[in-house]
Amino acid sequence: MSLWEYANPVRFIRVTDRVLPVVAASALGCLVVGLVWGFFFTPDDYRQGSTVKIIYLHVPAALMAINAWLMMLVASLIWVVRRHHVSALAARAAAPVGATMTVIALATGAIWGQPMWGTWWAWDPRLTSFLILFLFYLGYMALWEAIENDDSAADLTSILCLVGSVFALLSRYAVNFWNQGLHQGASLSLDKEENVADVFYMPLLVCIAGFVLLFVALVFLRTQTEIRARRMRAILARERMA
Amino acid sequence: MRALLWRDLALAVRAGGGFGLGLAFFLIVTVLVPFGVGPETARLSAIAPGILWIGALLACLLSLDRIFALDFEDGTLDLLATAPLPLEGIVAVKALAHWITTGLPLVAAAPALGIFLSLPGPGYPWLFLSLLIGTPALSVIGTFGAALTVGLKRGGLLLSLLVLPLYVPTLIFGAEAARRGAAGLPVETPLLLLAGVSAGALALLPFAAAAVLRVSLR
Amino acid sequence: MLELIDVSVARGSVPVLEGVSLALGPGEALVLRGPNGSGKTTLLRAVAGLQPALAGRIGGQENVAYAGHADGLKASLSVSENLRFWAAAFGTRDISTALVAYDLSALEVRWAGNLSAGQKRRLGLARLLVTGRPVWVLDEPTVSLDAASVALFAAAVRAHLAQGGAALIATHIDLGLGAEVGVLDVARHRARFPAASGDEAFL
Amino acid sequence: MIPDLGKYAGTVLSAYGVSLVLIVALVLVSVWRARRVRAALDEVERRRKSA
Repeated sequence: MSLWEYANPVRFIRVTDRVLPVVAASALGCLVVGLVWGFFFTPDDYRQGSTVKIIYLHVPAALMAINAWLMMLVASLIWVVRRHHVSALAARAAAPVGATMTVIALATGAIWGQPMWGTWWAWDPRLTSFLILFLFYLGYMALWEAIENDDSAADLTSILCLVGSVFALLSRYAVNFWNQGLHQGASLSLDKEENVADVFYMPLLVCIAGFVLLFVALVFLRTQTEIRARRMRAILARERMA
Repeated sequence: MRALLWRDLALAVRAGGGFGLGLAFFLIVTVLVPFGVGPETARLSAIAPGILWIGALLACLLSLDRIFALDFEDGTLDLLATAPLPLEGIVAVKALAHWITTGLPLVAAAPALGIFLSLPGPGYPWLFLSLLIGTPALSVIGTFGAALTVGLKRGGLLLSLLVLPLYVPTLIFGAEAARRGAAGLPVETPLLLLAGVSAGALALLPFAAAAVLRVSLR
Repeated sequence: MLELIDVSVARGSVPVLEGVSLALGPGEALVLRGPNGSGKTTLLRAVAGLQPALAGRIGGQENVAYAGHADGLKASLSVSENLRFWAAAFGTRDISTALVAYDLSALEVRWAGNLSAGQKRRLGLARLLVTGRPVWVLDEPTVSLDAASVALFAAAVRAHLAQGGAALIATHIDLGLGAEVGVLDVARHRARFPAASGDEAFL
Repeated sequence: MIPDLGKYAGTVLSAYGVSLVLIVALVLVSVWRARRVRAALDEVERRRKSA
């Protein structure tokens, strides 16, 4: 109850403890509403039949897979510049969530692709990019696990995240160059003309909101866990020295 | 700096330096491919550029952990870090030494190995050129990965996991250039993009690797 | 030439020493003492600039020539090649003085891998002479040296001090450097229980 | 109750199944680890206070 009381990790835990139930509940609410709406109350697409219902999982998961990496990039930058411990731990906490989202996007994509394109997997630029993104997540998490000293791990993973982002972007263009694909264009864009039809649009937005809230809730919870684990390691290390 | 380069080169070619291991590995991988995919000339010549690029990439990967690990174990890295040389320069020289001892022999050997895989005639110069442009990027990206994993237990496997995704753009542009060259198509675009990747990696990654090395040493 | 003001150092995020202040001028030497694990190596690494100090200021880092537990020798290079490399890395040329001072002239063409442990250590210490740096920071320099070699080392340190150099040495044995050499017992600077550290925010 | 999914029923249901299983597993693992770490830290804190 001394330094700990005033240090930032404590404030983070105190604030998120208050916010977490609200975020988690609204995430659950949005997901249930969006998925039920999408699954039961939207028509089939005239070309894709009922498979269009997969969009309510596929698109939000794919969005979060990328946004999770962007969040890690921002958090890594904050750690490198401001050396804010919570930031480094939040990046660590977000990585498994992002990796899971990538797997969901890939799995639903494969399941969707099978009847539509007649194949589970094609080396289409988008699919390939997500596979590469998944490899980046794996490397990032493995590096965190491998380094014993927490501050060194934060430094090294941050730099990996920065360099990795550049190379991930580069890979995206390289893959585009390498193979023009089967995948349809962006499902969502500001240009309304190109969007998916309105009947699918509203439940999709609700699902995206649900995935975003789910991500936030999970990152809050996991960051709390990382802070506590770090505090425990610090105390135990101190006891061993004493 | 020059002394460091000479020393690294001398260490690589002397007993126990591991010079030539990468080359032997490249040879064996190339020779194994026909056993895996069958001996038909048409099939082999279609995949030859890609196989040669992947073989070179793996051979390069094989020797990455030696870049810093040996110097770390015997304390040389600590002493180098206290020397009046910028760590960025040390990293760049290490990458250059790795390229001269590993990348350059691979570049030279690749056309010869192309014969085994029935690489089409017009492909040889482009394969050579794309490897010549691309392998420096492989070395410097690998040096960054080696700096990340220096001093870690089981660093070798982790190193592969970290470096291979970073190799994707280089591999795509390099193999694409070689493939288009072998098919008699224009190769300017992929070659230019490959050169861009190499130049960018050479310009920026030594700084990242030096930053990483400072953290790893403390 | 070397000045530490209120320096704290940590090993693996756990602070081990705090409030260390010292100053070395030309011709001065200081011996660090303290039990194993008390933080001597950590302090010396911080002085050499290999790890950041938690707090305090270290001045004169650019004057430091550091010698740790490992000698940084390459087994497949000869004695003179090893020395010449370090001379080049520190921007000097002459290695003959160092070879003579540590009685290595006869071994000049021998591969470092074929030297005995004591001979390797002597070669590692000879490296200090080719750096041309005035402040020697030495971590247990006499490990695996026999009595004659210790005498060589002590003579080299005395000569270095006489030429206006300085030395900060962590050692357990008496080097016979004379009465004017100060002794700093690091045990008195041991970090108190809740102190500032890398994990400060978490404690 | 279940809408008519036509010939793609298996496809749609397996996509939902896989995704929900993954999400639920991620949530459960996160919550389980949060509880475990929290309990362990409380234990350490108590020991520290009593010592």
